[in-house]
Amino acid sequence: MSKTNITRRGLMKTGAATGAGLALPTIFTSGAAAFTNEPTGSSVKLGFNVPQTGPYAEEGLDELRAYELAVEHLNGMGDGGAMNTFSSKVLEGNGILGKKVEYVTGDTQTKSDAARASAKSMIEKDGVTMITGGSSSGVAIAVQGLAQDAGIIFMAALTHSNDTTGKDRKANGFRYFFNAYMSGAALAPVLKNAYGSDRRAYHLTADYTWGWTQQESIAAATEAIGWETVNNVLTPVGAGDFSSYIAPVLNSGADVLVLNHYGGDMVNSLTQAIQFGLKDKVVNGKQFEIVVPLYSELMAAGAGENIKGVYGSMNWNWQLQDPGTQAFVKSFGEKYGRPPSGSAHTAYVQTLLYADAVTRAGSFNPCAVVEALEGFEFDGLGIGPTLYRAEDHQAFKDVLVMKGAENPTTEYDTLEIVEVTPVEQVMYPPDHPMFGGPEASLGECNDGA
Amino acid sequence: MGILEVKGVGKRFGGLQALSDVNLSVAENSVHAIIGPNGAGKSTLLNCFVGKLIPDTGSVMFNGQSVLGRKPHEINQMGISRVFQTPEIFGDLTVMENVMISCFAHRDGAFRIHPFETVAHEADIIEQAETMLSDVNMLDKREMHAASMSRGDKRRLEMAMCLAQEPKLLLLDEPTAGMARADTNNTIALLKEIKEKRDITMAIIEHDMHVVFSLAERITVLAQGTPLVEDTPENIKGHPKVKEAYLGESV
Amino acid sequence: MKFLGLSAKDTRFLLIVILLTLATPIILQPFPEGSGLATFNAGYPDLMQRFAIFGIFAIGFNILFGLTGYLSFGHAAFLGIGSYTVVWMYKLLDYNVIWGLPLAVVTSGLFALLIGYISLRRSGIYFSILTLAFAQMSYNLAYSVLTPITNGETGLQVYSNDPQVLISEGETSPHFFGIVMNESAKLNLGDWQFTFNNGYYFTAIIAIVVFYISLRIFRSPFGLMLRAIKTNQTRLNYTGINTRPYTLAAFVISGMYAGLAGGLMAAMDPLAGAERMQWTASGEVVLMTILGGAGTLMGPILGAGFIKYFENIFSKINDQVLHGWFEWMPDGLEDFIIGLSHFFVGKSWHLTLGLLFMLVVIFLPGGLVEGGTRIWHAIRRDRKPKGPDPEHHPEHIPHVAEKEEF
Amino acid sequence: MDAIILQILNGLDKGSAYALIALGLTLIFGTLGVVNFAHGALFMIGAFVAVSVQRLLSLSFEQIDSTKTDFLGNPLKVKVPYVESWFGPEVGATIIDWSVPLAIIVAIPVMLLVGFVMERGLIKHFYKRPHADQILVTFGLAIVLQELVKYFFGANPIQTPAPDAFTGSFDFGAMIGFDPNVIIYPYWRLVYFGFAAVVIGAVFAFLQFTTFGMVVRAGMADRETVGLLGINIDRRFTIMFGIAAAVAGIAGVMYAPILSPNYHMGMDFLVLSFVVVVVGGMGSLPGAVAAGFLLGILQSFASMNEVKSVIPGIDQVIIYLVAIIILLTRPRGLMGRAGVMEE
Repeated sequence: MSKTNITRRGLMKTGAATGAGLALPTIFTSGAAAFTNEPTGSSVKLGFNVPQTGPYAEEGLDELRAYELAVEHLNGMGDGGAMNTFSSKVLEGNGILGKKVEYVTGDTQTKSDAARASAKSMIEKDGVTMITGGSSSGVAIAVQGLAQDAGIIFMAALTHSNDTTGKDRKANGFRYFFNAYMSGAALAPVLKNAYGSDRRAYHLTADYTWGWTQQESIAAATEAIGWETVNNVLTPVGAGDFSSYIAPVLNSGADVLVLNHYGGDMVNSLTQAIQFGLKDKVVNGKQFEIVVPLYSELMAAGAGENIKGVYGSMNWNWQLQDPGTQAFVKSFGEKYGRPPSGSAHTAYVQTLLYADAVTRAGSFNPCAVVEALEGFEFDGLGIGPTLYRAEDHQAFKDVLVMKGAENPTTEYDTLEIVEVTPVEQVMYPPDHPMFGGPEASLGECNDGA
Repeated sequence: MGILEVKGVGKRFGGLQALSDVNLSVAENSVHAIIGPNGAGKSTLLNCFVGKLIPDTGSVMFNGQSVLGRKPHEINQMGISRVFQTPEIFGDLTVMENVMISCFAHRDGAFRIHPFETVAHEADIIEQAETMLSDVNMLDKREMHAASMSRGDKRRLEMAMCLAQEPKLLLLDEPTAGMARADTNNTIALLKEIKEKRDITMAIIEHDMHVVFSLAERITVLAQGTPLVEDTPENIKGHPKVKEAYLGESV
Repeated sequence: MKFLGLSAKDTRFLLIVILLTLATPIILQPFPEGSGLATFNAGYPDLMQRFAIFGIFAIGFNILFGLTGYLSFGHAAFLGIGSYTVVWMYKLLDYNVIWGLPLAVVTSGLFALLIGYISLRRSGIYFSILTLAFAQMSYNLAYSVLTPITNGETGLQVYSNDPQVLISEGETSPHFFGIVMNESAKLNLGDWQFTFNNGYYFTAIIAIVVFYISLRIFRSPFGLMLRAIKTNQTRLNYTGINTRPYTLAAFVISGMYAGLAGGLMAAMDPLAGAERMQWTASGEVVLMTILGGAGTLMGPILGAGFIKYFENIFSKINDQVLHGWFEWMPDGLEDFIIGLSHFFVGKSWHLTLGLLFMLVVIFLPGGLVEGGTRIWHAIRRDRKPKGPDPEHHPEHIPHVAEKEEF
Repeated sequence: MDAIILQILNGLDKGSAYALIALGLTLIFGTLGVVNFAHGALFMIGAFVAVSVQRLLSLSFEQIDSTKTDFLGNPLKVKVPYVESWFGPEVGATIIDWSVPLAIIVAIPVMLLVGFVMERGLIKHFYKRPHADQILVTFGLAIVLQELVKYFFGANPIQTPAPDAFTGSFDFGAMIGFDPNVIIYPYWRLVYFGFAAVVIGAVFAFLQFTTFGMVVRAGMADRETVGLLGINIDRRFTIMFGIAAAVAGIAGVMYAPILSPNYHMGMDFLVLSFVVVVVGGMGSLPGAVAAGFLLGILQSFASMNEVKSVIPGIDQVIIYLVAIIILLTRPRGLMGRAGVMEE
């Protein structure tokens, strides 16, 4: 604080003096709370900040389902789900550190402003110790910054941009979801096997930070296997009709189209590319192919038949066969009658991981939680052994390469797992140039005291 | 030399020659009426005086200065006020506010930003506006909402607004159009009173011969965009050409 | 009782507004903590700040739209410009808001001058679309091409490698000469907890000042001219008034209010997102003004509070909260009520807002203030049936949709 | 050259959509004097009529297939659409496949009805109200409509494919002498363009050659006079509202295969269609159509790499830039009448 700063205590005195006729100074909260929103009662509140309106509302809804399930499991209701398979065994189903878990929800509207407003209300009004959620990188980064300033923990859910744990990484923020670099690293070898190393790729990229980082990552990874990047065209977000961007692709000499789009944009650009008959064409003597680097179940449902045979990557999928996945899918499926999406999985896991870290640390103090999570290695929550790297708070684990199924039997298995890319292949140094280089730093953990 | 000198004015709308070679001189402190059958070009001519239309040919001089090419508010600031056929007032404001706007426009000119003065503290303006309202016998209606008044009252208000600017020339576009006989007579009386009280020139476009002959000192008869004759009321009454073109049908 | 050049009635009005504003942290916290209805409490810093900030935005917008009738659909652009200016000052100088806020007013004023000068060449819907076009261009560019200046989707924020040439030790968040915006004092009275936040009071004092300015503008000859523009531009032109500079002045003033509001947003929370320039944000202030009552002094502020309240409170009502309220009911009925509530709260809060827009405009034409006044008069008339109406309230005059002009 | 032809084709298609929405909007404005912010929602409802028809035709019963298991390990329930069991798998599949064109037949009466209900129930009470009130109430209605759709259909875009016969594209370039694969154009977009041309033509013919249309046009020009003639203009205006709703609705139905319907697509189109209407000139039908195509084609040109590399981001702002330039050079848009909505 600067020298002229009025200290918290000083301010309270002033406040008390003005209100002296009405109240005694003692009724003001003592500044004694050790950290922001220290839970003092018999319960602890978590904030689930997801999009409930706007284009990603469906993702938000599925995340919310998973959060509610996680709270149930933490409080000892239900079958415990993946808590039973989790390698760390400190969670006992009695809440967190014996405090019952309660939660508040908010609507991010997929806008940084609204997300920050909602998160602030959770911190200021409801007194949460941790916020989780998000379905866009801009929102995740904005809320992560807020959590850092306010002194609470942010467990990011769906955010794929390199920046979240790259140049915008924060000590109080953790990301379980994979990122654009990992997508590229996982996809490239599979693409090489499937389409050969002599390919010319044309990128259509959503014109904002996530799109750019993904395009950069995919281009770098595919160029490393010998592909040539013919062109990269930036498309406006929410363009709706992509025809004028798709039409020139064939004439450019490219034989692969990479769609760096997400959500509705991806559904539309893929559908329209198929309508233009791109996949039926033969260019340079090769079958024309389309790649969608980042997949989600909801996008796959939106794109319907068009995703058949199209490669992409995912953080997790319910079709995995490990015990953690099976336990989670079983309890989610029994509660909601449908398999969970990848974002639901991240939401669930992040909540358990936070509860576990608090329990191991024996404190809700954010700095203690950060310490407990940094370098934490665990297993049993789906997709195998995972490391929360201390340098950038990114989780490292295997990455799934997916493909649109040719003959899906239900609406839920429209994507099939082609390969589980081992974690070594998607590793990168924390000071990688795509992640802010050596300048990027987590800063100090902030407990708000 | 009249206060308003119109020379050789012509105006064309597409295929229609609305005005051609109009010459007119309105003497200072006189009441000059312009009459003519429907479509004779009376309103077009008036619009050429106030800056709403720019004639294709000719000149319009007011007080020795050309008005052509000037915007309506500039011409108004030169000293020409206009009363419309349908009263144009500020319907959402009170009667008093209507008149005060004119007083401000007269005192402060076309634009002056004065956000930190208070209307209620402008004693001079208030006094002036009240005088104007009492001149038209509307002081008792000062707080009324202008749009809710009768048409006759709206007309009187509009006159008060025009007079508040102390114009040299008052243009009246059919001031009694659509009025009942009694209202018409009141308006005539009001105009006479105004004329008596101050030095003002009036140019009236009118359909109602009763009004014209009660007020006008000189009359110009317009037919098919050209002045037919210009003379005193007495002479106009008996003029054969006028009878043929106009009076025969309506009087 | 008169002061600052106001009439006795206005002074009373201003004093009430000041009192309400200062007591907001108490008024908005009517329910005890932990009770089921605590969800409806709005007395936490972020929302109170938003009430004040959007109040300022709407007050300014009202000077343009409420007085002159010119409906701008692009005022969010100035909000964004104000925010970006303030965050840039954080990045370049330090976290003291004293550098950014005045500059935010100036830059948004300059942009308003430029955009207003061009847009005011047209009137009616053509003017609206021109302002919309400018704002949408600003938004689209800020979101993508101008990312080096605006940090695009993420929003402009301070990074540790920013110059911050004036920064002093330990300065980590916005402050006004050491009064740190996000610090609060809390007062516990029984089960009630009241939060007195520095940022809120900073915004509230500015809001009172700009409200006073708007009151003065309403009562000034300038304000009278602006109202005259709304009711009859033709007459005004023939009364010797050049309307363009008046509308431009109103446009610039309201743009500066918007810039101030945007600057304050960044002063409360040092991040400026591009979405605050989007057409929906411009539309929001239009809705606030109309909902509260365009052209009335208090209306826009009420409208702003109304919309922000729904956005922040209703969106947070989830199943857990609903169960808390209705658990005393028999199971079947509880499920039914909760199922029904899903239409209106939580993820469906937009629906409630939409319905309320419709209800207000259908049953309270002229907005909340007009409606409230009418109800008030109806009650008073009941009490003393023969008492004359002391303030004249005009009946509604239908707009003339088409007015022929050459 | 080839690139320009290509973008003109794409522009025509975008333009068709803009023109169809703008046509209804300007029709409502011209006849009723109402600023309808719910018009985008009508387009959206049309698209969801297509979704509903597809869903209805695909209504299924469940058959247990014990050879397979679902995600929880239970025997798999396979869904069999009723139409497939009634008419046999092939005919049934064809019916489902043709659900979008079939939806047109459903959409016309549904949208007419929606239009009538909206006009009689709500809009008619706002004829004499200020435009601000009209904006607020129709905006509120738009929100309510889209939230209801979201409640029942979810927020995710829903795939609504065109019939198999129209999927894929044809090589337009090869037909007119260019190299193959240079100018390709999807069949469905050709269908859409043709459809738009027919609808626009029909609306104009209806207004031009029927007595009903003449009265409406007279009403657009001077409502009071027509009212004085003793003609019941109100009933005709109700019908016009229905027609405008139907035009927006079937535009939405046919657009569903191009743009997978989602609940907020109406809002996305709303702003754009207002820009189109105003650039065309408030209340001018030919203006709206001309502006729709003009903006569609210019937007396509601005999306070309050659253009974007010179002026980055031009494709994001071109529509607004053109709108500003047109409104500054032509005060009332391309074909607007004086005095309309200028107060």
